[in-house]
Amino acid sequence: MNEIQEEIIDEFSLFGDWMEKYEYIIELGKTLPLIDEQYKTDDHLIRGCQSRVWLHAGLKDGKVEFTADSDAVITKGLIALMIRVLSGQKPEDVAKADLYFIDRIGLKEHLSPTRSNGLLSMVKQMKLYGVAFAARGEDSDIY
Amino acid sequence: MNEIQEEIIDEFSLFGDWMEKYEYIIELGKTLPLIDEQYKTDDHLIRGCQSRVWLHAGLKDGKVEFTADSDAVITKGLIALMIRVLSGQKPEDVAKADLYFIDRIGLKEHLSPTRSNGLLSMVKQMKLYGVAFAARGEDSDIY
Amino acid sequence: MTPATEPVRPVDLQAVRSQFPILGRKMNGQPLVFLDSAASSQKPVSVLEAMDQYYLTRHANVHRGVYQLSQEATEAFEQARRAVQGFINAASDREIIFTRGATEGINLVASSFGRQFFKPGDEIVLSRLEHHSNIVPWQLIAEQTGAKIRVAPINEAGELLLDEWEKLLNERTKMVTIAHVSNALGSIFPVEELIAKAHERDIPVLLDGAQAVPHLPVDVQALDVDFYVFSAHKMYGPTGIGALYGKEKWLDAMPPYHGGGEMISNVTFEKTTFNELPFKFEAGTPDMAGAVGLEAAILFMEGIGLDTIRQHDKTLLDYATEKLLSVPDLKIFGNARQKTGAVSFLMGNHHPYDVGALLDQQGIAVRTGHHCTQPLMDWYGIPGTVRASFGVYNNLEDIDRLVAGVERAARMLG
Amino acid sequence: MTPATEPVRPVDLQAVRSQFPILGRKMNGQPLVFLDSAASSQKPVSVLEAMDQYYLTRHANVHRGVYQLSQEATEAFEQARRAVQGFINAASDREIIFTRGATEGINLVASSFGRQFFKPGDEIVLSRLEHHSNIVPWQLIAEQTGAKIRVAPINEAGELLLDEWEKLLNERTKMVTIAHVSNALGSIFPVEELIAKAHERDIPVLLDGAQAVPHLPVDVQALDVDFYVFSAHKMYGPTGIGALYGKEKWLDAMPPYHGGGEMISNVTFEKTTFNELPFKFEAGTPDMAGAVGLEAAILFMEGIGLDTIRQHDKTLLDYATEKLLSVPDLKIFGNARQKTGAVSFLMGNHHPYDVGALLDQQGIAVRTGHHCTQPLMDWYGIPGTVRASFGVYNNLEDIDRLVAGVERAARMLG
Ligand SMILES: Cc1ncc(COP(=O)(O)O)c(C=O)c1O
Ligand SMILES: Cc1ncc(COP(=O)(O)O)c(C=O)c1O
Repeated sequence: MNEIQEEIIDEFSLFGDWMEKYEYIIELGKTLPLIDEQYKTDDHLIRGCQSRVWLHAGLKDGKVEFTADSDAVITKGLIALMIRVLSGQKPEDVAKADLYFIDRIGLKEHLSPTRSNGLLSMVKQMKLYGVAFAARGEDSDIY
Repeated sequence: MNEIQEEIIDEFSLFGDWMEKYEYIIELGKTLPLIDEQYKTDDHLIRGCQSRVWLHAGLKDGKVEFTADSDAVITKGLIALMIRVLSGQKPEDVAKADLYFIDRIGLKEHLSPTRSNGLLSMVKQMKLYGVAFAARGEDSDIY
Repeated sequence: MTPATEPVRPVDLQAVRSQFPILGRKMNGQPLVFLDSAASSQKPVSVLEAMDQYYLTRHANVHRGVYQLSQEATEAFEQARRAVQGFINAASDREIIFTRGATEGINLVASSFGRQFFKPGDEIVLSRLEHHSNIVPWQLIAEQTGAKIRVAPINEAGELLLDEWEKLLNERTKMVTIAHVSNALGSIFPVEELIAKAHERDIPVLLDGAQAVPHLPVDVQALDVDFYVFSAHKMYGPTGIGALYGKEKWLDAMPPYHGGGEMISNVTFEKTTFNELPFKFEAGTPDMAGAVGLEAAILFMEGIGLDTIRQHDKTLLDYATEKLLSVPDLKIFGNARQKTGAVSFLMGNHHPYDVGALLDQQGIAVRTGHHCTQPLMDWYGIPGTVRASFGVYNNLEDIDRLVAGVERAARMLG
Repeated sequence: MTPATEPVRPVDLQAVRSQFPILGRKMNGQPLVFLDSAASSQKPVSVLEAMDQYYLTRHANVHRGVYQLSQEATEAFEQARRAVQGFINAASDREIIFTRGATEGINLVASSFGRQFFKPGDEIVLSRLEHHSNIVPWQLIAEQTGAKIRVAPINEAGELLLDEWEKLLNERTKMVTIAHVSNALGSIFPVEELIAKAHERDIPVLLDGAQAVPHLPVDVQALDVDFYVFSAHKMYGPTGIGALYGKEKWLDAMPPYHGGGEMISNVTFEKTTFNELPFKFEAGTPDMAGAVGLEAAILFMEGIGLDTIRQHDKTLLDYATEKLLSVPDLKIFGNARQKTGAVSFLMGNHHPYDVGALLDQQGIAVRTGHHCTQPLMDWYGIPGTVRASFGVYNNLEDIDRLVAGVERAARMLG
């Protein structure tokens, strides 16, 4: 998982200014593995004050798979980054993941509890899924 | 009435420091024309936060006469001064009295609305009696 | 609000801005453009100095001290009350209650007036564009008393539909509670007319003046309004303080709100009697320094001149409206004929959060989201807007930066 | 409160006093002796600087801004909350609600807890020496819910009669609400024991810590107390702010108090849902600067050391007690074995107002009157007392001046 984080950090180190960085994030938003429409319900909603985020998790071949969506593009891009790091990992690894890349690519502020974009709650939720799958230990959907 | 005020101002001008002034006020407290015990009821009570003041007014030969009491000695002294100025005056004069002597003898702070000793309310009450007697125009007790 | 007969003196922007050192900050490498004064304004140095001065020379607990310092503190506090009285032209300082802000003022009236006067089936009339602070307190008391909330509709422009509104008034209406100025759209409501119509039916009116006092001269006696609330922090004053104006006859008839020190006359376990106005509604040690800061804010505004402030706001608003409308695909929400203080918009189909985040990267501080007016946003069918709002320290360059920033954001979002 | 094992560092009085320029004032021609900190303490310069610094560099409205400045303000505000959490060792910052002060904290609990849990015939147990702020809010909610107030007796020394108190507890008791430290007498109540006894019967306990936090280290988890309230302005912090601690399980179970911005999750006219803790109880724009000031006050106290503060207070109290008792005809009210912060007395038969006024002439600021504890004064059969109370800036000379002043007043009053 840390390889992926290093990869992302490398990618972002190429950007000269904030504009390029955000243009990339906006692009990434378009690559987000979208949540199946049937799951886009209040049950899957992580309510932030500003932008809404839907998240779904499943376990396949012992690896966690996330899909998601948001009504804000920048949020989508950030989720895409998070999913790139956490999807396809073992539940235990998701549960105890240290997402240091966020800080290193200069986007820490988006994960601050004072930013009400729902991202922090989403990371928490992703880790909770990791914990839950680790406890169950068989392929399944949660929620 | 202003003659009495000037008299008091003269008296107070003799004092060298606050101590002599307050000693005199405390002495004056003992000369206060005391309210008749029967009037020392809640009806005659002017409630200040700190010391209680009872006040009674009557009209005799066209002049207002005040009697009063308080549980604090300094308050009593100050009332004695007020009564010395206002008792024996015509109702109209009481009603529109300008008690400038208080300021001149350096006791203005005791009449401030921020001093909750009930003195300011008492002065208001005395003037109200003046107004009431002036309206009625015959000898009587009010309250 | 009467048009000035002689030309209004313009703001000396350099002098004013020098009172706000925070405006010199850089944000994300760019000079800060602060366009969120409707949420909370910045504070001039004079306000901070007044509070420091109070603490450094005159602080003690108020109202019951026999000693000099306590008397000076009380005098400072009561002088601040008289300053508020003068600012909104109340008849008496007994009608000025210090609160934490507009929200607490509305809660106080809703709870105290409501518990006294609302019966099951009674109605409270408000409008669709109220701030949550002027909705939720009434929902809470309605639930407790069985009263009901009736919502007056607005038109697309953000104006109250006067005829529809009037139809809501009837013998069950016990309170009309309405924004003087909308925080989300900037609309100024025709409050003189609303109050007159409500009074024809003996219905009291509360005006939520949170967004009005920073921009408009307010005269509660001329308005004949029953209750008026506002917050200091939106009018260059400190956080944590505001005022409630109430007509003496109402305040006298209302039961106390909080219990505690200051608000009592006599306490026994059998029976407690309450102090007179305004103290009856000010339980506990008040925020003396905050009151002094509010007074300083009033002096700051009066020093510039309320007409000048009004005129400057109009200049900014007109300029911003014109410039923003020239941006393709930009839609302004709220086109009332009478507006002040703020302009709300959406850029194409982009989420306001995206636009706000990209403006932030350019050093431009705007508010995005529902602005605590969810029912209004639901009605427009949008998640929220981007809102730029103005203080007396903003200049035309700030607007230019905003417009350029929005255009850039739009290009990036594609 | 555990006896220090190693010697406690004494206060560096010169350094401390230099933080309080107001102590250099003259009153009625005499250098000020300030002995009314229990009513409201003076503020160190560091507290004022922290607030100014907040306004000059970090102010914006909190919690909902996407932009940098709003985030910094939110961080400042939430950091202050964590400072309060640390100060009283709460388990979580979700359990810290900012209020205007102790009075508002008690009103919040009385109203919100009471409306949820009190039924006719239920009982609230408090003591005879409570401050009005811990009596009247309960009277108001008792009237609304049909609950009853039971008053625990004290002895002449100002100590709670534990056996009598315990007899008041029964299955109808829904709340024990009691001072941690008495403001009128200085008694420290045996709160560990009280809480343990109440919890044996599953009764929650609120402690009014207004007079405790300036003097004693408080650990809400060690106490296992259910609610704890205090005011910043009595512990070297600004006016207008304080905190309520509540166990999460209670705060979760209680309905919201005020309605407005910040405290909601979703608003429609049909149904409003509320935000999570602590925001559920913080309607409207909070007093960010006040919170920052409270944090600075905590840092000020911790900088000196809570043990040092406690020790210094003990020195002052012991010295004052000894000296005052040497004055003929002087009677001290409140001789509890455990005391802190204040000494209350009467000089012969003289009215406290007379003594206070003559002390004021000598530059000595003390409080006179009922100290918002009328039921206690009624029980003693006195109109009030003269109370000298201490801050960390007081020195033994202040006490000497007090005693000399009282003697002089006594001579004058004859
Ligand atoms: C024991 C006690 N409780 C409550 C209060 C009320 O505090 P405040 O007025 O700051 O709300 C005080 C202060 O006067 C007090 O001494
Ligand atoms: C129209 C309106 N009413 C009420 C409020 C609430 O003000 P405060 O949060 O200062 O109590 C606001 C501010 O957000 C507002 O804009």
